Amino acid sequence: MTASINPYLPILVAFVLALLVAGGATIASFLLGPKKPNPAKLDVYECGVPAVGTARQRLSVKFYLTAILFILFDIETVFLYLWAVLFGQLKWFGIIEVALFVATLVVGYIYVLRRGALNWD
Amino acid sequence: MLTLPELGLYFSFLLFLVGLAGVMFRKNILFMMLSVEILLNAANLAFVCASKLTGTMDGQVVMFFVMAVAACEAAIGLALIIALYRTKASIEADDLKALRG
Amino acid sequence: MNYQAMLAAILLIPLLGALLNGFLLRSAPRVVTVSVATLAIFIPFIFSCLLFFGPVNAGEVVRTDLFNWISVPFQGGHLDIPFALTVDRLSAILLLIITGVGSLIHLYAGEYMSHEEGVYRFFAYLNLFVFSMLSLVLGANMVVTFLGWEGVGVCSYLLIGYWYSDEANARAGMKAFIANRVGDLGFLLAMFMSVKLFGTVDYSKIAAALTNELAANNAPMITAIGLCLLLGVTGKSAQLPLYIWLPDAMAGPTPVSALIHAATMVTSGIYLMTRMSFLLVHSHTAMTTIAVIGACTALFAATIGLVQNDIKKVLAYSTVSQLGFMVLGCGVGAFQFGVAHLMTHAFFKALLFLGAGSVIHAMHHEQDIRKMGGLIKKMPITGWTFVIGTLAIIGFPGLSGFFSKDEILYNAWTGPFGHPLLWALGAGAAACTSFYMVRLTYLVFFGESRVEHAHGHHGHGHDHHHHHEIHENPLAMTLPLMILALLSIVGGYVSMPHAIMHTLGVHANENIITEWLSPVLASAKEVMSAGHGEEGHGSASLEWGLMGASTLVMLIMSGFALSLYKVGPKGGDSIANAVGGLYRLILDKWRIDELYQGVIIEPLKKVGDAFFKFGDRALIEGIINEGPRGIYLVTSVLSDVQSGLVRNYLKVVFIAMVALCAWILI
Amino acid sequence: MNLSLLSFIVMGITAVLLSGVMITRRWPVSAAMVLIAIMTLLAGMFGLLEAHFAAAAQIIVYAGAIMVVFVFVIMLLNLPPEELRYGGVTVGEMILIAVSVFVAVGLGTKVGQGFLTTGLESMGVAQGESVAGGHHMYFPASENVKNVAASMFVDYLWAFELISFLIMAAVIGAVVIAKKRSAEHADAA
Amino acid sequence: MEGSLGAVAQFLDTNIGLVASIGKIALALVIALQVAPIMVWVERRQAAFIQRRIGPNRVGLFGFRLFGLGQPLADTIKLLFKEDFIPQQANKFFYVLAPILPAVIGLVAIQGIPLGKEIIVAGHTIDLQPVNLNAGFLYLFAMSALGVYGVALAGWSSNNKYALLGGLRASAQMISYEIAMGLALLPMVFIYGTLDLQGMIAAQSDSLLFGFLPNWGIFLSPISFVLFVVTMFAETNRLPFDLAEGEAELVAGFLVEYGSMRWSLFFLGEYAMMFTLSALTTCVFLGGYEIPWLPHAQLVTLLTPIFTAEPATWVAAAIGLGVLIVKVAAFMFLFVQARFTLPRFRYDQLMRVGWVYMLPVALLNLVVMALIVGFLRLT
Repeated sequence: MTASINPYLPILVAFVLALLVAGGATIASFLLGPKKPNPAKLDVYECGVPAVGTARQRLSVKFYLTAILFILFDIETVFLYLWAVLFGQLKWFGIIEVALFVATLVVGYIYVLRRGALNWD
Repeated sequence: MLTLPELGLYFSFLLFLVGLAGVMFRKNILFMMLSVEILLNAANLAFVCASKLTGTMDGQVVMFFVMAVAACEAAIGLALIIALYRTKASIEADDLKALRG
Repeated sequence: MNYQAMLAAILLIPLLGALLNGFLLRSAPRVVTVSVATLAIFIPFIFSCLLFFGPVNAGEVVRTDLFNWISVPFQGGHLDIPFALTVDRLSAILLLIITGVGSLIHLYAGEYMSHEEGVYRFFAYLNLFVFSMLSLVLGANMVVTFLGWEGVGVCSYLLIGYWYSDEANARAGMKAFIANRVGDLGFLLAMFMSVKLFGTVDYSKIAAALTNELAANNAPMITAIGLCLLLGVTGKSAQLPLYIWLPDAMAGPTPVSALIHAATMVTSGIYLMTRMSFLLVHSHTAMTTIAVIGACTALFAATIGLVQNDIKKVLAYSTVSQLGFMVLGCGVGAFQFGVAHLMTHAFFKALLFLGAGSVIHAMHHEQDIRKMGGLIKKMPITGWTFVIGTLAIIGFPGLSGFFSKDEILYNAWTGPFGHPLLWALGAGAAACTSFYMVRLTYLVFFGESRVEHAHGHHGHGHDHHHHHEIHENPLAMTLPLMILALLSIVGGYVSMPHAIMHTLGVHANENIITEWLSPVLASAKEVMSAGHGEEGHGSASLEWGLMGASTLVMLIMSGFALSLYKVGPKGGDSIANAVGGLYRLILDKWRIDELYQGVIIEPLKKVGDAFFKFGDRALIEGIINEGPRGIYLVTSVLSDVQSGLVRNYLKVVFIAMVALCAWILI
Repeated sequence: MNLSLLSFIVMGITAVLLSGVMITRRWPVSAAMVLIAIMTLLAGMFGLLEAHFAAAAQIIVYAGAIMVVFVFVIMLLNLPPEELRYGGVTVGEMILIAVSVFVAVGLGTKVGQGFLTTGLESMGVAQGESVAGGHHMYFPASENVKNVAASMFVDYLWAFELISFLIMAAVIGAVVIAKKRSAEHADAA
Repeated sequence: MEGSLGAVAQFLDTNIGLVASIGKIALALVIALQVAPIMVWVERRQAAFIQRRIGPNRVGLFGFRLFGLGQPLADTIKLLFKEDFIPQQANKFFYVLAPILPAVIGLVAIQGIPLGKEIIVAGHTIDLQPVNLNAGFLYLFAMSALGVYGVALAGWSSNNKYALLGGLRASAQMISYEIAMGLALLPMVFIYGTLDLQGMIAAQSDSLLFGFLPNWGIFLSPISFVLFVVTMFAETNRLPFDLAEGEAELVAGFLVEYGSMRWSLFFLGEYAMMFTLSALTTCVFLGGYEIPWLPHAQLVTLLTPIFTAEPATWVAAAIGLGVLIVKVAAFMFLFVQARFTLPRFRYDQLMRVGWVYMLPVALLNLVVMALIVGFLRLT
């Protein structure tokens, strides 16, 4: 007899336990540690010199472009996983189908590459 | 009798309502887009519930398509937000009515 | 072997070649472009041979349905038009011609175009043309054929205007396109009428549906379909009155003239008539009209050819004239000899054009025969193959043209729709053909050299050989010539006349082409023999007699031409002066272009002007200028709805959703 | 009431409440984080509905990819917290809200009676009848991933191929829009 | 007394699934929690050996030095008693939340690893994978995908330029390599035909390749293995991909404003993730808990005469766990070795490697493997 429970239940249990561990460590450190704050300690760390300007400034758009490409290829990967589990049943039909799918995305990828969106310099 | 898919459909209705309220009452495009994500998630939940309700895979497959569309929407929408913020230094929806009739 | 797949491959490989050359290999070296293009025709040629000697030879009809193309509800049922390909004995012949002659011409063109920049465009068009031509020939229904029919028109337009920077070339392309459109209208109408009458456009289904009874009950409709098809044929196959585009089409590169405007595209009309023969023979009117138009075109074009001085123009009018022969053959009910002549003509006319191209290439784009002469010493292969081509086209006994032309002429007299008058017209055309072809050959290749050595610097500044020594072209150009010459010699034996067959002791009922095409033409034969009691009213003696007559005429006219032009191109001046007015009329091509200009184009322009004045200016601009005021009134109300605020738009979504759910509740 | 139904209800209610929290946040980062939590909860709900692959994809794609882009954009633009304007609700909007609350309550009671399940049966919608038609599931119900794959790659073949074009267009579009004037802003990093 | 014992037995019998599951989770948690301190010590010792130093070797237990194995314990105690302050400019809530996220995710992710095949207790067969979903190891990917937020949030909430840039760089790097990671494992999915790690391990042990090699994924698709190991380094922000926290350029990246226990929670998460991904590699490419040339079933049959039926499965499971840990330890060694051997990439090089080399290579590998497997299996 196989002991069966809902497969998602262990995740919940693990989550609660992990939260206990991580939260417990945080709280324990909060309770156990000394409390001697001073302005220099609480100030922004900027290699010892007084902080110049704020951290709230706009950053390069390249991070965004990277993230964009990431979601689109992530979607692709997820679709491909679907195909991979059914590789044996879909046979060459599936391979061709996926080849077309990937080829289309490669076109987009080549465009991005040519456009220099991935050049971090 | 209370069943999971039916309850799920109801939750998806509620989520949709809240999301729609978010899109309607927030003035910031970023928040509007986040609310749109709620709408899409509500739709996904409805699809998965329908899939369970009818015992077919159609709902789940369509859910993947919705997901892909959502990804594209987020990509283009956020690109627009960045472009807008650059040119107008504002992403308030009310400032953008160039298409006013 | 999977013949269905092979059939699809035959069609698709040239398309692939066109796409490769057109999109991917734009910057590839010339060698790659040419090899891809040639292979894209040669591989289908191999497949065609396999099909030809395999299932087609065994009498099978190979058919493949690629996908369902058009599906519409029609007359209570469904009109399904699949993208279906089929190859039977008729299309197999054309298949071999298109791919076989096509590969030779591709090979030749690779060399011929060696001085051009960006030839990928040329070869992409050429491959696309072959694709279109193949879908014309292989289509199992009229719609697929029409696709090819339009496709070859487009490719022809693109290739005529290949050197589009020259306005004359662009105009020639447009002229061809417009003349073809008129013909295509006929084809379209024929297609619509057959859908109406038979509920299908599939050839085999039409053939099955067309019973004698149906034909008798719908005689006007059948005649109308036949005449509309004829209109299509006159457009594509350059018959009276739409032939005018073909001579101008010689503006394109010579390989194009050889492939499209001599060997393949212009013969598609013959193919179509043969394909629809089972229908045409039901209408006496249509058949007679076809025969008369064919005979008149043959003679008419031949007369123009007599006086032309441009080597390609002569060949162009010769093509029109030979096409007239084929149409005549079809019109008198001898479809198989129309096809036979199509085949032999494809060989020798391609040979002649390629030979002419070889000369033009060697002469650095000089086309005037008055500036040539004596070239046979410098270009022996080109010269002698050209001579063989000439002998074939004028019907020298034993060569291919002799057999196919004589069979057509014999049937023009004796065939089911034949008449001695038609024979007379044809014989006259043959006589003219002998004259102008011998004139052409002699002036170009024999006699004194009239080549001007001074002319050589236009357009070839980058060439570093300063004296333009005329010499034989490389093997890539002469090899096709030799192969075609061989085919021009032996190609005619498929239609060997009865009389000769009996003399030679060949004991077959029919000659090869008749035997080969008998499955295709069976129903047409049946109708014709039913309508006329006995098939043909000829005899061996009549056949011998006609043969002798045409040979005699040929010899006389050739001799006449030789004697006249022995002294050079001025040899014909005495006769020209004697009939002054007529000469100038013929030289101006019977002033048909001017006639069209005056009778059709100018009035059309006037109508256009009128439409512009009253339609565009008054009506449309009036609406445009006045309309907005009304629209403005409406929109000023509506625009308040469109606030430009996403929020307000979303409220509509909100209301709709809540309403939907409320509806579920109730 | 079994454990999965209970957890489903708890997750659903939490998700709805969190979505309410989300739309009233002032900081975009907070809103995004709450949204990630909502998506994770939804993934759990998918799991309980036995849509295992959907659950995994929900986390991988939505929570792990789409939201990353949101977070990136929020951090890139470093938007200040937004002042909420609650005064903007008009009478019409009040009516809308009232109606929707009414409808929501009404639907809730109906769902409590299980009207959909019985309704579907009475409408004659058979279990396991694919909308796209043709394809029959040939894997046991426990093989959720294979079933989804079979449906997608057989029934929804064209949609699948079209999605690739959509994604390609989105890639190109996003790069074009976002990178347009980056030459002038290259020093912003 | 006997009645209450019977009640406990009854409860255990009916809820064996729940109890066993909690037991498995606890086991995995213990392993994950041990990894971080031990690895810190290993890194320091190994670094010392590489650099010809001695390293921490003093702290021992009860007067025994044990090569300084007491060091981790001392470190933990030190960290616990350090001052725990929140910089005033920081966003308090997210500043506190940020380190908890990676730790929790790391500890939850490790539950997806099969620690052994199965044990039989009182007639109940217990699968030794704490979380065994239908979607298989996509669970691990999902968890790894969520790992980005801890880093990004830490960077953002610290409200420090270095931290923000470091956090964004680290998250951009993680997502960039996630694609190649997913694509690298795709061929393995269609080679084994399953997403289930237990199934993959079974497929690797049931036959021999060419008659003598274990049928491991590393031999079936070596390029996938190389790709995966490289992306694994990048995913966990380890050298040579650690420039998000590069000391020279960004002081310590997103960690700059963190100290005491919060700081160590990041490392707890990082090491747990390292362990998880190493174990995933082991399961997919190196046969998991299986001893090469000795499938689990055979091992159990070998052990049965010695230990009788049920305990034999326990012993076999313990051996399997040991084998798994040995294989993972080899990877951990590789991690540390790489850290002190390879120089760090420049950021543009790093992104370039990810997008311009890894991704196309992964796609190409996918195509080639699809064709090879297609020809071998489908023709």
